[in-house]
Formats: sequence, structure tokens, C-alpha cells
Amino acid sequence: MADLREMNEAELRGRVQKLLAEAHPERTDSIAFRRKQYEHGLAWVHFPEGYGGLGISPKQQLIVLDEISKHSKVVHHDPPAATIGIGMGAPTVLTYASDAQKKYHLPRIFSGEDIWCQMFSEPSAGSDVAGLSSRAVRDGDDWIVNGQKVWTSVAHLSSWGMLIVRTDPDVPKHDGLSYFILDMKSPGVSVRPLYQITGEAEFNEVFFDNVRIPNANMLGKEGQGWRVAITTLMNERVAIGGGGAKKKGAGAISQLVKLWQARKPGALSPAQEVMMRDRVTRSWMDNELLRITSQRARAAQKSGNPGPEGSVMKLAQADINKHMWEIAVDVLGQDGLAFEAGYELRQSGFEGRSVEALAKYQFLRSRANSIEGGTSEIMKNILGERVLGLPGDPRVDKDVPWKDVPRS
Amino acid sequence: MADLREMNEAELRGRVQKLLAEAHPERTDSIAFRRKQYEHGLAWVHFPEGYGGLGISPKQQLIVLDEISKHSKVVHHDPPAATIGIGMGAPTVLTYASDAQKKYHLPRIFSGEDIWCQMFSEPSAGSDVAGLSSRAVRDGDDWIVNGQKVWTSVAHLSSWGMLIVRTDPDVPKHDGLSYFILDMKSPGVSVRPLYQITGEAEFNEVFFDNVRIPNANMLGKEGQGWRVAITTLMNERVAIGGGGAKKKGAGAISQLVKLWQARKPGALSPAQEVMMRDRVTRSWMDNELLRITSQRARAAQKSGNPGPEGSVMKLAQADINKHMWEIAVDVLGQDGLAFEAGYELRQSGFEGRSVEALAKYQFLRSRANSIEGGTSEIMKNILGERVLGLPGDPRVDKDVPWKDVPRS
Amino acid sequence: MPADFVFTDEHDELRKTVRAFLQRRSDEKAVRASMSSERGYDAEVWKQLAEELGLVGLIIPEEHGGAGFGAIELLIAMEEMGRALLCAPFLGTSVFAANALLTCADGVTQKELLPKIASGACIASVAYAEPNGRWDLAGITLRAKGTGSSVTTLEGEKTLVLDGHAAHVLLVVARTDAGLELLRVDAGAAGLSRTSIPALDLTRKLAHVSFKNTPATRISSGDQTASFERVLALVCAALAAEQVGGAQRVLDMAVEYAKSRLQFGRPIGSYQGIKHKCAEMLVSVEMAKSAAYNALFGAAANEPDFVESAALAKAFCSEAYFRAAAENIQIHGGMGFTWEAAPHLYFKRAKASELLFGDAAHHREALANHVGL
Amino acid sequence: MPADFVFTDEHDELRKTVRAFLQRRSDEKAVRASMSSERGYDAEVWKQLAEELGLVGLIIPEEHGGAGFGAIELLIAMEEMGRALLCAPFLGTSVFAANALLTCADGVTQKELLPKIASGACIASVAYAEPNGRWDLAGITLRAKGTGSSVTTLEGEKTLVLDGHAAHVLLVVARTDAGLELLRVDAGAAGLSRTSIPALDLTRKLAHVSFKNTPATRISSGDQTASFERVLALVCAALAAEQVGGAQRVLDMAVEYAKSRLQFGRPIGSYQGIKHKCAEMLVSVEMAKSAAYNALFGAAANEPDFVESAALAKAFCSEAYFRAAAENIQIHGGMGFTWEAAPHLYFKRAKASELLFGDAAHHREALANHVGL
Repeated sequence: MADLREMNEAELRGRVQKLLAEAHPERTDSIAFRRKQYEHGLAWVHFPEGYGGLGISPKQQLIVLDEISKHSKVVHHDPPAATIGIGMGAPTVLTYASDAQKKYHLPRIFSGEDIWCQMFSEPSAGSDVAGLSSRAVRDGDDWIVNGQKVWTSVAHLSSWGMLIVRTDPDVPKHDGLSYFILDMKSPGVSVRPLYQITGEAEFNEVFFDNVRIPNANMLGKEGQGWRVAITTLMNERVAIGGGGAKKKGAGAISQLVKLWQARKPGALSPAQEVMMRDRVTRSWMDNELLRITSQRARAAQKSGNPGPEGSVMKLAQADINKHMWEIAVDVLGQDGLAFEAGYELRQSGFEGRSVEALAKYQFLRSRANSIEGGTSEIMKNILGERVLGLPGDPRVDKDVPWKDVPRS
Repeated sequence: MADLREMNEAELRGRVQKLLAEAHPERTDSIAFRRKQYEHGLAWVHFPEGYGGLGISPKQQLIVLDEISKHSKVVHHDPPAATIGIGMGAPTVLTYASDAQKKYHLPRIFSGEDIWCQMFSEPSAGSDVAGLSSRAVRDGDDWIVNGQKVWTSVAHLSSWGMLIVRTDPDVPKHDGLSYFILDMKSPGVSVRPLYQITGEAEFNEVFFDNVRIPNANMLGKEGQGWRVAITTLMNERVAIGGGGAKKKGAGAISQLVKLWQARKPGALSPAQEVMMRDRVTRSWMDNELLRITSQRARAAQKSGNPGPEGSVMKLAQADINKHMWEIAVDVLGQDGLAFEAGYELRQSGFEGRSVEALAKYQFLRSRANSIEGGTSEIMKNILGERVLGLPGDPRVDKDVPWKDVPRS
Repeated sequence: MPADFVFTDEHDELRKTVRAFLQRRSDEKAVRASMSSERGYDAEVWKQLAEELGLVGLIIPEEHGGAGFGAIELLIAMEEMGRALLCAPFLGTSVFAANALLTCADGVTQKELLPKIASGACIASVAYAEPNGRWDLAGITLRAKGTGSSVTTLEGEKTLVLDGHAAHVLLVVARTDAGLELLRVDAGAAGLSRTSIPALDLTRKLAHVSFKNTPATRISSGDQTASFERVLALVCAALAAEQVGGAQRVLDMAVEYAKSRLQFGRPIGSYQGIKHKCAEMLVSVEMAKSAAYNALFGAAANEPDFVESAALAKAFCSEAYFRAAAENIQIHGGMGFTWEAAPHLYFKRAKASELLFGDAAHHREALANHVGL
Repeated sequence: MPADFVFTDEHDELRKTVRAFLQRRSDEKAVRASMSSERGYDAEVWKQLAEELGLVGLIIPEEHGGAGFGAIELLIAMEEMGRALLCAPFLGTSVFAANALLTCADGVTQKELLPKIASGACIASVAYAEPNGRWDLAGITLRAKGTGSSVTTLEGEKTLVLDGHAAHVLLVVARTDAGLELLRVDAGAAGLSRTSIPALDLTRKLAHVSFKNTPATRISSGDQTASFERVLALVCAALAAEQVGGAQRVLDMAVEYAKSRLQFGRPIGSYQGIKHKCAEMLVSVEMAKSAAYNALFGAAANEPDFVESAALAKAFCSEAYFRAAAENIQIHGGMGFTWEAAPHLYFKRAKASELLFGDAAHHREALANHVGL
């Protein structure tokens, strides 16, 4: 994508103005407007013409946004539930699907009419995703799928899912996988919320009981599923990375500072107060250094010399975040014993919380930071091996048919 | 040894009195007295008669000591330099040597006439002792040894050494080792002090340049060296374990408390003082818990239900000790920057030190606590595998001829 | 005489009995049922604990209908209850209230209440902490009105009362003209209101209590500051024992999981990343055991430094349990973060019992004062 | 404008030059030779640093014969010197003394001393700390006798003076009637005596200085408290950069060793026990870099929060370097504990630079005050 040409800015802004003349966000609902945006090639400007893009550099997407914002108080951003489809589903469809599929799915993904989910992880395949065991067996023009996926966000809202399953257990694990797009309304698909220790379900489990998928819905060739999945995952990284530069003391740490400054006077002895203040200070330092490290990472990337700054962030952030919320609960002291929100099991919402309630929620929620998106143990392997060049652990699952690899 | 009979206590005390009648410690030098003690079977009471013992339970050794102490103000304890010979050399000689060798060596070991050292570790074989590469090649009635040993205490004072070398590189590592006792005055043996980061040398390096050892000095059979070495090492544990129960607050922690209480008034701000006090308190707690854990280990052993308490001590102690001396230097603050003793390289002595100088010395010395006698990494493997029953790491050096195992 | 840390055959028998009972009646399913119940515990189990096992009156003397056991038996019971995550008013009633009555109350009250407690019929809770956030005795500011008379009135608040919602009797720690005293308020008293606190740890219920001109009976005579310090110390030591039981259990769970969970064709426990974590947990659990055992063997032997040992135990075990419970979640990976798996139940109990009766820093400060650092 | 952390091509060139020079002239052999020498550094190397590289006068303006560089170049130089464990009076003379002169001294003194310093001919040391153990400015109690006049006398002690044994000029921080001032004492002054302190870290020489009715010249005008706070901040930030260089070097050493050392037939770095340790070191080194870079880019940009950033840097880098140096010993195993191997040289430097100018707790307290926590 880096070698895509840039369009003359005025011309691009002109195209946006044309879109706005046809449909104005202030007077058009999100789905209808975004359909129009797609038709004008302004959905993903780096996609080819006719597929929601103009075949120009992805950096210029910002100009589109800027021009819309200039002329409209309402901006129809990506609907939150649709981000997986827009960020990861679309590029995968674009790269691997048939032309008819692209024409069908891309506008529906971008408009937010169709929510997409990603079904890779399985209960038995956490860090070792490629070791997954959901099976698809060929039956005429269809594949019949049985198995289970887990950690699937928005599955309960999704029309379509990106699915990777094992089609050949007799070859080493990466070689026996195939990639499908699955109509989530197919018979035999069931979705259950997966409640977390906070009592909320941000994710789902998805079960497949003799689910039929037409062979036409396989993306890539049989046995190439891992390669296709990599395309999806690469776009996950792009989607997650590049968080905006926060200001000093901003972000989560400001919540801890707020709690600290609002502490009950006299609850802590003077000595305990000194020690708690030092813990808050350490956490402030950690957060500040995380912020600076992310700035350094961006600077290094810009200058074309990306160093290890980026890779260490995920690992550092998990610990720092967990620590910060532990301290927050300790600052609350007696009040830390209450969990005001209660634990009624429910789908995750985005309701507001008081800073006290937030602290307790985050105290629990942050435990997953060192697990989700790569456990800290895996991250340390990656840092040790890819950044520092240390040799790998001996592997017992390489070059062995998947079915012969021991698993739990 | 557990099933050795106990001797009637009065009879045993009578034998000690007979020894004292022949030679009294107040009027006899250590070597002469201990020779007599050997002759009376009171050296190692659990050794057989004629070899310095009476074939009775080793617990009764305490009675011998008690009886001597009753009648003499002077007690000729094991000479410090001779403890390796007495504790580890003698049992190995007793188990594996010829009768003539036993008769020659045991009295000389016990009397302290002959100092013994242990030569197992090598520069390339640290945690992996059995991977050692010093070679012995048969030449008529002799073996010719080349190679190097390291971490050999008292080698510079020793008449004899316990030596393990590789006699067959074509079999897996444990199977190709043989065990010798080596006359340290043999041509080709050279001993060099090994200076540590404290500037002192507690240990030596020993080099072998075509050193000849008569085949008769092999203990055990050719290729059985590892088994013999285990005998030696088992006795090392016996010798090291069972440290006396200290009183609360006694031992090293009392030094830290002393330093803390003698701190410069006003050097730390009130807040820093609070935090430093908390660190001292944590260290006090850790040391106290170590003391209690060792009591628990003894209680469990006594009751015949040894739990994991003993195994955790080594690992815990290393960290606790390192931390304690770090805190001590921090308590000293500015004075922590000085190293009063200087770093003149010298053999380790036992001179007195001020508590300040001791803190700095121990700060450096304690860094080895997590390395010597089994690194903390190895200890964690042992705890994980032997105590908790977790599976081992995959091994690449099992069932492979030693010469084919990669090594640095 | 320093403690020798030897458990007798009777002790081992007690442990076996308690463990077997709890395995049957406080398995994970039972814990989850109690957690989500209003009362917070299974009344039937409480009855069995009282009548069949004699645990409810464990430290109540036989003359008052109890089992007449001491601190070592208490250690064993708490350890096993912590291990099983038992939901029951044991800490509040059988330890805190019973010990407060034994140490501070007059003979008449003892004679009336202790047998009821031992029988399981009476839940008694000590109303100690106040909303000022403090755990030290000097933080008690609730003041009984009127002087001299044995009946007085209370106006104010207490909080974090263990099982306060279910208690038949509240033992209120308050200031009188005599100093710090224990006052009795019965469940139906006028102006008494109790609110359940939605708790971080669902396995231990807490209540907020307020008094509006509520009649209360003075049941201690004279200032109880010194006695009550020892009562608190015993509660902390018992809680430390419970923490040790929980810590050992999460270590066991982590190890079991690490043995059976395979990734990349190997049990995750064969990787040093997990193995060393487990080994470090083991070290810390063993040290925590030493701390709790030392405190309760010390209590049993009436050691003069018992209050100090209790502070050490609460300080160390609080952190050790929390760390172990957190690592257990980590070792369980994604599964450890789900509601349906057990690790979070221990994690929340660990955090709550860390904060309850003062956190580690609070007790380290107390310890430093005792030791004279 | 917040710092952007971009090194220019000129910066990269400077780093390359310094590193190449130090690889030649401050390899381990050279360091050991300097360590055991009386002077503590190689005069020839110092001369080259001044004349060939222009580093000695790095932050001295060109008008005073220096290179006229700023804080980013200082960051680069210190990082490389820390990496090479250079033994030289750079921190004491080129950073502390030069900056003190630039910030606090009168024009005449600047004109006289700065060119001499830049040329390498003059070692100047700031006599700051006193035997009371304090590092804060309020801890300065040495008081110059007499008032008003530009010449006064000193009576008392200063300690931990960087390269004080070799200094030609001492810049003494003392109290006068005007407040905190900088006074000049030349090497031969009457009543001046200097004793080398046998140092934990042999790579940086420290001296104890005492004044007995020693004549001293006032070279600043008026109270310098505020200015001197910024001087100290720059020293701390520079020291933090040196710590980062050292920390990166010990990480590199540890990784190299972990790759080449085989045990049980595998490089020890293939075991997660060692691999994860290295990964954790990497995280901490990167965070330390962020801290030091932030401080010195901040200084270069004249950020108003520079003193705060310097405190953060010294606090974080002190601990990060010490931990990394300690882990490097551990990863080297027995070898790491020997005199002949390099790890202990870094370990001692790390500990000493942690204590120098206030330890991490000292700087965290300062930071908390600045941030208003």
C-alpha cells in the first residue's frame, strides 16, 4: 500500500464535496450516508475504484474526514460494533474473495448494515491459535463444521463471521487450516455470552453443530487458511496501533490522581500516607514513561528506524495498568471492599461510572491485560526471540501431523 | 545410617572419658588429639570400628562432643579448612576406597593433617556439572588428566582432592565420568586464586597439565564417577543443612537493624525515612519468616513428614539476603558510596569488619547467593518439577553421546 | 517457650474431618449458590458446622457449650475454610464476636450468648469499623450517650460489619466515660438499621449499620483498649490462616492447570515461564504459612509477642494471597478471566481480605512499632 | 512544544564518533587501568576528548572555547560514556562544574575558567555535598565567613566531590549573607586538604575536602538557589543518560552471553527463565531511555517542567540500571561473580550512580512535590 499514488488534494476534497452534495450527514442517517460514501470511493480510499476506494494512498483518508468535518456538524464515524468488519473483514474480503462477494459484502460492511466478527480462538487454542481443532469436512459443494470458538466479540450482533477451521488433521498444524466466511444465521450456529470476572460479557462463545458452509465461501485455497488469517490479523495490528499522543498526566492515570486527591483525610496514618503517595508517584511515572515511549516509537517509525519501543509497550502497559488499578483500590481502602455496580451478569455496555466504581471495575478488568491479545509470557518470548535474537525453545509440534501433537 | 543401633549412653560417655584420660584437649594439640579421637572410634561414631567409628547412630556424635565439653575448656572442633575432607571426603573414601586407602586417609582427614578439596565444577559446566569436559586418558597403570576445575575452595591448602573427569566421551554425559582422588602435589597440577567481585578469593581455579593419577586412585569403577560424586554431594547437603535455630531478630538482620538505628539523623527527609523504615521492616519480616520456616522444616522432618519447607529455603534466602544488603547500603546513603576495605586482591580472610564495612562487603558478596550451590533458576526448576510435579523442559542432551552434545 | 510447629495426630484428624466436610458441603457449586443468595451462606451447613463438627463454638470453652479448643485448632479450621472458600459467618461470629465476648464481656452476657453462638442459633457480629476509613483502635469515635448506667444509647454509624445483615446480636465497639467498651444491641432494637454493602468479594457479606437513638447495653466493665487489641490480633491471625488456605489452594489449582493445559504440544507447566512462576508462588505460600502458623502457635502458647506476630502474619499473608490469586488467573489464561472458572472467586476474596482489618502497609507499620525499628 | 525525540543525522554522527573513540580508548582493559590508577583516569584520553573530539567543552559556548552544544548532544555523550564505563572527570568537570559556572558565575570567572576547562587543561569540581548525608539544597550548611567582600574564608567540610583529588579548581557551594553562593577555591589554597575516598565504584573517583580558614572568592552575585536547582537537575539528567547507556550495555552483555553459553546442550537464552529475564530488562531499559531522553530533550527545548523531568529520570534510571546490572551478574552465573569478568564493574557503577545526587526515593519525593500528588 505504501506505493499507492497520492491524489491531488484539491481534487480529493472536490470529490468529498460532491458526495456531500448528494448526501449530507446532517440530513442522512449513518447507513445511507456511508453507502453513498462507499459509492464515491471514499470508504477506504486505498481500495481500488469500484470497491469503495480510489486506489490512492491510505494516508489521504484523513483528508476525507477533514473535509466532511468542515462541512458538517454530524460525522458518521465507523459504528463501534462494525469496526472488526471495517478494519479486518474488508481487507481480507478484498484480498481473497470473489468479485461477486466483494461487490456484495464491501458496501454492507462499510455502511454498518452487516456486523462482522472474527472466530479464530478456541478454548484449547489460546496462545497456540494455529493448534485449533474445530473441524470442517467436505460434503459435496459444502463443508460441514463442528467445534467451538471463543473470545468472539460482537458475535451476538453479527451477520457474518471470519472463521478458521481445520480441514486436514494429517499435516502439520499450520498447513491443515482453511478460512471461511460464515453466515451467522446458518442453522447449527449458536452464540452464548461469555461472562467475565467483572460480571459483564464483552465476548461470546460460538458453537458449531453440523453447520454447512458452501465451498464458495472459502477464502483462499484449502489449507491456506493460516495465510488468510495472517492478513486479517495484520490489519488488527494496524487498527489497534497508533493511539493518539495523550498529554502528560492525561488518560487513566488522571483517574488515579483524582482518587488520591479525594482520599478520606485521616484514613491513612501519616506513614501509610507517605507510602501510598509513593505508590501513586511510581504509577504516575510508569504511565508518563509509557506515554513518552509511545511518542518515541512514533518518532522512530517516522524516521524510518523503528526500534524496540513499540514491542515493549504491550508488555509494559499490561503490568502498569494492573498495578495502577490495584493502587486505586488500595487508595479507596475501606471503600475498595464495595463493588457498587454489583455483578449482575449482562452483556457489556458503555454506561458511565463514578470514578470509584470505575476503579473497582478496572481493577478486575485489567487482569486480562496480560492475557488478551497475546499473554505476557508470549510477549516475552517475542521480545526475547525477535527483538533480542535469543534462540527459541525446542519445539515438539513442528513438522508433526497435527493429529499427533499432544493437546489438552 | 538411620538403622544403626544406639549405644548405651553411659557406655559411650565412658569411652570418651577413656579418650580424655589418654589425651586431654587442654594439654594436647588439635592434630594429636584428633588422631587419638579417631583411634577411639569417636571421630565419626557412625563409621565402622577401626575406621574412626563405632558403628552406632550418628545422632550420638553429639554425646561425644557434650562429654568432651564437660571435661575440657578447650574443644578441638573440626578445623575450618578441613571441613570438606571431614564432611564429604571421608564418607566417599569410606564407601568407595580400598581398605589400605581408608586406613591411610581417614585418620589424616579427621586430624586435619590433610586438607581435602572437591574438584567438580568447570568453567563450561556450571549448572550442568555432568557436562564437564576435563579428560582422563588411560596410560598403562595411570590416567593422564588435562583440563580445568573452578570454584575449588581450599585447593591452595589441600593435600588431596576429589576429582571427577571424563573418561569416555562416546557415551551419554553421566555415563562417561570417573572419580579419582588426586595428590595435589602431583606434577602438572597448578592452583590459582579466583578473585571475586569483593576483591577476595574464597575459591581457586585448578589446572591439569598432563597430570598422572594411578588407576588405584579411582574410586568406584570406570564410568561410575557420577554415582560416586552423588555420595560426595549428598554429604555436602548434610553438612550444610540443619543450621541452628537462631533467635528472633538475631543473625544478619540484626546488623541491618543496627545500621538503621545508627542512621545519620536528618540525612533522609521524613518521607524518605518512612519509606526506608518500611523497607527495613519488610526485610525484618523476611528474615523472621526464614527463621520460622527453618523451624517448621525441622519440625516436619522430626515428625517424619518433611514438606516443601526445606526446599524453598535456599531460593528464598538468596533473594532475601541480597535484598537485605541492598537496603543496608541504601540506609548508609552517602556512606554507601565508600568501600573502606579497598579492593586489594587477596585470599579470603576472616578478619573483623565494622558493621558499615560489613554491609558493603556483604552487599557484594551476597550477589553470589543466587548462583552458588545451584542457581535460583535451577532451584526453581527443582521446586517446580520435584516438589510441584510439573513436567520437565524437553531435553536435548539425554541419550546422546557426550561428544555430540552442543556446548560452549 | 518458642512454638515448635508440630501438629499432633488429633490436629491432623481435625483437619481431615473439616476438609472432608467442606469438600462435600462447600464445593464450588455450593459457594456460588451462597454467593448469590441474600443471606450469603447456607443455613443448613452452618447448622452442621455447629452440631456435627462443633466448629461454630470452636474456641468457646466447654462450660459455655463450645468445643474448648485453642488457636492451633482455629488455625486449622481457618486454613481449610479459606481453601474451600466457605461462605459462612465463621470469622465474624465464631472468631471475632466469640473472642470479643470471651475477652471483654461480663459473665452474665457470656453465659447467655456464648452457648447460643456455639449452638449455631445466634449470629453475632462485632460492629467495629467506622466510615472514617481507619482500622486502628484510636479510630473508634462512636460515643455512647449517657454515663454510669448500664443502658445507654447510640447515635452514629458503623460499617463493614461482617455478616451484619444476618446478625441476631451486634457487639458495638464504642467510647464511653470508661474508655473503649463493648455494647450490645439486639437485632430488633429501635433506631437500628442495616444495609448490605454490595461487596467486591461476594463470598463474605458486609453490612453498613446505623444507630438512631438506639438503646445499647454496656457488657464490659472499664476500658477494653488493651484487651481489644488482642481480640483484633486474633482476628487478624485467623484471617491470615484463611489467606494461607486460599493461597495454597490457588497454587494447587495453578499447578493442576499447568500440568493439564497443553499449548504447542507441551503442558504449559513444562515452560519455565510458568514453572518458575509456580515455584515463586510456592516459596511465598510457604513463607506465608510460617507467618500464620507462628502467630497462631504463638497465641496458643500465650506468647507475649503475639500481637506482633499477628501483625506480621496479616501483613505478609495479605500480599502473598493476593499475588498468588493474581498469578493463578494469569496461569489460567483467558479461562482464568471468565466468570465460570473459579480463579476470580479466590482473587476477589484475596483482595477483600487484604483490605479487611487493615492492609499490609498498616500492619507493617504496627509491626515496626512493636519491634522498635 | 513537546519534545519530539528525533535524533538528527548530526546527532547520529556524533554518537558514532564518540562510540568509535571509546571503543578504542575506553575498552575494558583501559577501564581497569584507570580504575587502579591514582588519578583515576587517563590524562592522554582526556586530552584527546578535549582536543580531538571537543567533548570536554561540549556544553560550553563557542565564545568560551567550547563546542557550544546543547542537552541532546550531552545526552548522546553521556549515554556512550556510560556504555563504555569511561573513567574521566566528565560528569564533574564538563557537566557539573561547567554548567555551574555558566549558570551562576560572574563573567570574569567564566571568561577565565571556561576556556581552560574546554581545553582539557583545567579539572574543576563542584564541592557540593556535606557529611550530613543530604542531597537537597536545603542541606547545605557550610557558611563563608565575613560579609560583603569578594574574598572570604571557609571553615568546614565537603564530601563526595567528583574527582576532587585531581581538581585544579574547586567551586564550593556555600551560604553567605546573600544566600546560597558559588565560591572559588584554587588547588593550592591555604588550609585546603583533600582525601580520596576509597570508593565502592572504582570507575569514578570521589574526594573528601576540608577547609581550615581557607581563602575563597565569591564568583556569583546574589542567591543562587533557583539557578542551582537547575544545575543539579542537569547533572541528574546527564547521570540518568549515563545510567541508560550502562543499562543498555549490560542488557547487550547479558544477551550475548545467553546466546553463547550452553548448558544441557542448549544456549541458556533458549530457556524462558533467562529469556524472560532479558525481555523484562529490555522493557525496563526502554522505559529508562524514555525517562532520560524526555529530560534532556526537555532541557534542550527549555521546557518549564525540566526540573520535574530530571527528577523522574534520575528516579527511574537509577533503579533500572541497578536491576539490569544485577540481572547481568545473575545471567553470567559464577563467571559474573568474578573480578576478571566485566559485570561487576557495571554493577558497582550502577549502585554508586544510584546513590549519587540522591537515590530513587529522594527523586520520587521531589517529583511528587512538583506534580502536586
